[in-house]
Amino acid sequence: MSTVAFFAIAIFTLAAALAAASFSKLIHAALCLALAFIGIAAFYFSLGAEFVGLAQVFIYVGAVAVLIVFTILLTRRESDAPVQFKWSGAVVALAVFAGLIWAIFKSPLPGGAAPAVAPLTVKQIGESLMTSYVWPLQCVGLLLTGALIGAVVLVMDEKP
Amino acid sequence: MNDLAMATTPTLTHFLVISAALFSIGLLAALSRRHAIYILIGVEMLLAAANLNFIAFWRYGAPSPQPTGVMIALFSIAIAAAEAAVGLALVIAVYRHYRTTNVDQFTSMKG
Amino acid sequence: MNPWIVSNLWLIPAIPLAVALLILSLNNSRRSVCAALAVIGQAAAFILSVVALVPTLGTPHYLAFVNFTWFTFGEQALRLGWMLDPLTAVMIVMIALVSLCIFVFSIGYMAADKNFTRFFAYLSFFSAAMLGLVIANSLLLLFICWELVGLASYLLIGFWIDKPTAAAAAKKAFITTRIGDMGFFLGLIWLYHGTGTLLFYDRGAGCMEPAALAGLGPAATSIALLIFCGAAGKSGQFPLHVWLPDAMEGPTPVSALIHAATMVAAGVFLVARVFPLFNVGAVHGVTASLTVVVWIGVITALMASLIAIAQADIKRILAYSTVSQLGLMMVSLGVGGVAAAIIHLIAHGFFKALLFLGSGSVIHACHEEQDIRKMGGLRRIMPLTFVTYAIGMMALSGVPLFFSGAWSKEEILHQTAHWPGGPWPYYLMLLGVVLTAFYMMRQVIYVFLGRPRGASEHAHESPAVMTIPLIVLATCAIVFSVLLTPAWPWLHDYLMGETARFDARLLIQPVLFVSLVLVGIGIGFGWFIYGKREGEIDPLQRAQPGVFRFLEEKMWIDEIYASLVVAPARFAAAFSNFMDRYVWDGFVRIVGGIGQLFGIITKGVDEQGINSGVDEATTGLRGIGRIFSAAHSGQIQAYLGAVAVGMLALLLLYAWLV
Amino acid sequence: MSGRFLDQIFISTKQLLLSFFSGAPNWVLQLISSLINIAALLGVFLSLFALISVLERKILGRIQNRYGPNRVGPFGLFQPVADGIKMLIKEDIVPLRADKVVHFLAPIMMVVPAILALGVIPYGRNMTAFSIDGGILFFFAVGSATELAVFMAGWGSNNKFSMLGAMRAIAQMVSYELPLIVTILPVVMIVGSLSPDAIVAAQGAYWHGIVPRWFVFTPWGATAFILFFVSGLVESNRTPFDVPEGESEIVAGHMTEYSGFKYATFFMAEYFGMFAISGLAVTLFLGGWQAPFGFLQWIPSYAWFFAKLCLLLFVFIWIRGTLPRTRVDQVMNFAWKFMLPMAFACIIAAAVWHYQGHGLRGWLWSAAVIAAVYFALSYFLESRKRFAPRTYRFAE
Repeated sequence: MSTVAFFAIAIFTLAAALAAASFSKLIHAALCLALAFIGIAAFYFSLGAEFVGLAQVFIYVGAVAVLIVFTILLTRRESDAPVQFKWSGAVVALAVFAGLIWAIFKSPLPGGAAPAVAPLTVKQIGESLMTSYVWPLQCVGLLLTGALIGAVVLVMDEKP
Repeated sequence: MNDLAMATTPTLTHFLVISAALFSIGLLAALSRRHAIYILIGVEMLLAAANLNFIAFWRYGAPSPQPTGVMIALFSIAIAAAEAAVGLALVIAVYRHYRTTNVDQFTSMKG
Repeated sequence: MNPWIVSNLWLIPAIPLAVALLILSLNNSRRSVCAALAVIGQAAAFILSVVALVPTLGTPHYLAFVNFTWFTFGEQALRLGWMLDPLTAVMIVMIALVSLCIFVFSIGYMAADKNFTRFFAYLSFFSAAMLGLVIANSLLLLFICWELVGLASYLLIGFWIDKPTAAAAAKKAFITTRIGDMGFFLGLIWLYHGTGTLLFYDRGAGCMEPAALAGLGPAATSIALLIFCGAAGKSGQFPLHVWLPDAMEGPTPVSALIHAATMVAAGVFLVARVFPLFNVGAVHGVTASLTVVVWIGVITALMASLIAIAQADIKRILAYSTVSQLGLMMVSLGVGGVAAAIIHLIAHGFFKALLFLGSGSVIHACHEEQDIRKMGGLRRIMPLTFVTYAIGMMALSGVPLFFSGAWSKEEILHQTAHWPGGPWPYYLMLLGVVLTAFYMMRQVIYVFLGRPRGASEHAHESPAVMTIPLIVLATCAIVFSVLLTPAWPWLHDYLMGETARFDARLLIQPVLFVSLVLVGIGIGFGWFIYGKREGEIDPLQRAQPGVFRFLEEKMWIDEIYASLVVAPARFAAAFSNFMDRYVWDGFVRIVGGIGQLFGIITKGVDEQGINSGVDEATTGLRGIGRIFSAAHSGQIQAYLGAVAVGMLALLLLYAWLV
Repeated sequence: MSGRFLDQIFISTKQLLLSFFSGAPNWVLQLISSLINIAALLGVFLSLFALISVLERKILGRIQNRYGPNRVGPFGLFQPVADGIKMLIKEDIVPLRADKVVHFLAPIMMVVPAILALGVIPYGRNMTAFSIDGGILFFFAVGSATELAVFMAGWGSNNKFSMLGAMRAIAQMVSYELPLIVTILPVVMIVGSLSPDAIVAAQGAYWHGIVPRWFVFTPWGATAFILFFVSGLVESNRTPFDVPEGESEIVAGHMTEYSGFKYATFFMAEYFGMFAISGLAVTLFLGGWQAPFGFLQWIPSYAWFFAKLCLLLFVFIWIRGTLPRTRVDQVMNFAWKFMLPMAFACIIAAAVWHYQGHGLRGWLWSAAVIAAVYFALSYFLESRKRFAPRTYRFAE
């Protein structure tokens, strides 16, 4: 993968993310979030993790973004309120960014291109999920079931 | 930074920087907006940044028989989905109660 | 190698468990579906149990087990397993059969209850736990099932939760057995420490096999006694027996299931299962731990028999009789008669379940009346119940030749008579036999003979769904005796791994005459005293009011506990309260006083000229408090920001250190 | 040999075209190859769209005992051209209070995933536009973006009918996405791959030389196929599940405020979605491009694929001409209470089939599983309040 493609995806992703963080209309922010996730999925593709990329698009764009816009719809009364921006948050975020960058450049990281490895097939992932990672898989299954029931209970009408 | 821009293929550092930037943008969204849904959007971005790191370290680290980084990213995506579902359900429940989604007004827990 | 059933033995408890869960998930209104499910599940378990019995019949000393690793804990692998040997085989068959009868009976008995389905779920759950307990090849698995049995019995005893006495009885049962289980758990941990495994049999490496036992040494006695604590709690032995009679607050099928056939048998079964542990270092079959078992059993058996004489509640009499029979089994275990104890356990399971179900039938017929003084003359009204109840009564009393109870009891007496530890247990047991026959006779006369009184006037025979289990159990109680006679002691030899031979000469034993005489004395005495009973006052009460009151009040053991255990606890609480309120608080006040003193001094200093003195300092403190309180803004973003800043600080610290 | 030539004629043509650029660097070659694929896809499916749109009107006409379009060209076959010209020159109206950007992007967002999804379906031997390992997952990943597009259309129009339609559409699409995905799992399980090519290859042989090994001929496959097809009807908002655009209730749902070419784009996206779902159904259950009988293998593989595709499209149209529209709550209840459990039953049945050795025994066992679940569901869903008054719930 060339640096050009990398920078193209990076600019796309970061721009979408920044837009998601700063657009005043909530619905635009949510749609930009979906775009940013597509960008991240492109990163996964470029890193050779196609399955994760597809899962990312599937789950975030197909499910989470839809959930978010639905929630926006259900809480619509507020969505056109005037923009309130806390600059303290921006300062903290910037400081964290600076700290992270400093830490990245201070730590000894392997340089150069990624080592050449055989592409990761879906079958391999499936086998890993069913052997070494079967317990985490079951736990995640339980967690998702719990989240499903919890979410339904939370938004259920309190009136009988 | 100069040698970064010069490299013909992106290195681990490239991805880490992008991930750090994404993380900070997520933090920005979570910290500086008053609408509860922005916070959730920010948190989703934080998780995505972490996932990007996992994948990058898996790709650039020493080859291992188990695709650990990919697995953790997958589980993390699943957990993020659960988090989004519950979080948004909470937003709706809170909205029904307070008739607002401005987090500055949820102050019942003020010490 | 192993038959199919050995590797699939887990199905036996799993089926009732699955049924229990299924019933719980069903709608409360699907009553017939639930009952059918429970009965089918139990029948399946019974059939599997019989299938499991088959391979053990062929081979003497049959022993098969399946072990597996539950989870690995660092270096330690925690292993569980199930096993099949004659002991397990007869226990599962007995439990499954008795449970099946009780399930069927419950359909009729609980027909009008609004929580019908929940009841069957609990029953199935209980049965699953109990079956799991007896097939366990690991003390840990046994303990898990043991606790599940405890939980199930708690749920079942307190089934009528809106009845305060039932709730109290459930709590009492749970807490009392918990005391014993504490000992059991300690023993379990000690055993694990000593042997490094909790599997009973593991090809020479199990904790009940000679290698491990030899390594235990003197600790074996202590471990055995600790485990016996658990057994005593569950089987209602002397210091911990108090819960069992109170547990009669539950529905009668529950009493039959828990307190007759199965749960109380768990303690006896446990001792039988870990008998090698008790037997470590035996001299002529006598060890310190076994002696304790014997004497606890003797005390329990006699005390319970005596109390039973003066009780008026039909189920309480049976409960105390259960306690006394369990004491008898413990004596048998203690004197080394493991097989005799198990035989009596099984025989007792049949006829005591029969008696309880019979009493349930009576109670049902008398509109939930349990006081035997208000019954009578039911012989003509409920002939089926009467006949089966009489069979149960004779089996329990030990009327010789035709009733299973007689042979098993005789076997125990035989064992006890030859105990090298001393003759007294034997004599006391003989007294116990007399008392048993006596109080059973008293009960039968009160309930079934004479003329109808009070509650029994409008009684009626129970429906078939209730009488058929009675008939099945009564048949078992009689037919079972065929396997027990000394002439052909099939069950005994099967348990001990010998081949039974028929020898008619052995049928007549000296002990037979002894017990015949004793039972005769007991029954005759009962007939003599109660046969022509008139009036409401018990003849014994008229004769010896003091003694009778003592027995009627259960020897004041509950009251003794109240004063010995509960009162000190209350006192300790009051004492702590006193200490807290007056001593420590006074101390705090003194410290506070010193502070105040300083305050006065500083105020003085302040008045001397420093205007920004104490007042300012306290204002400052309040301000600091306000600052800290402001940190708890309730604002989620503030918290998130704090986390981010904290993360940044950690990052910087890390980067600086590296 | 001529059969083989005919079968691979499109591949050969593409190779021929690529050979003109043999000197170019590798990435240029890849780019050109992709462009050829895309052009072919768009060409084929746009023509198919035109054809089907007129055929649908004609078939519906026949069903309703009338002629349908028959004025433009022979048998009215040039009707789509006329329609296209009409759509292009119509005025494009954007509501004043609309969210302009979102309103503009929605039709594009709608049609792009549908076209992308078409890319992973194998149309014939060696004829997959983008042959990737996780093709099925790709299909659904891009397909799930249409929900967002529907929402954008509904929100951007700033119209209550649009919003209602969008909410209905999203609700039913999200609900039916679950059975849709769960029903493909048995196939993926049996084949052991997410790649459409592998799935088609796995359906290649014939039982006893006669019955093709298509998954639709197994009990679980047949059930899964029916469930998949019904879910596909919902996903492409076709009758009887066209609740989101029910004319009599909410004008045209999320498309109310669209006109001219944007409306045509939505229309096209709906048809492309239909093609994609049908194509996937053919790939997963009907053996893809495999011939139904061994002796018919000389007919080119793509012909078989499009024959099957057209058959499914005909069923779509047939259903539209036959069934009335369902109610919103019925659609949702059906998804969660019947479709989803049945889809899970298919998984179990497929596992049973697999472990009983793919033979007659497996066939009977898995049929038994399906039947058991079906009757159990029928029993438990039999509701006593069938004729009770409806209760309404409103979104706030």
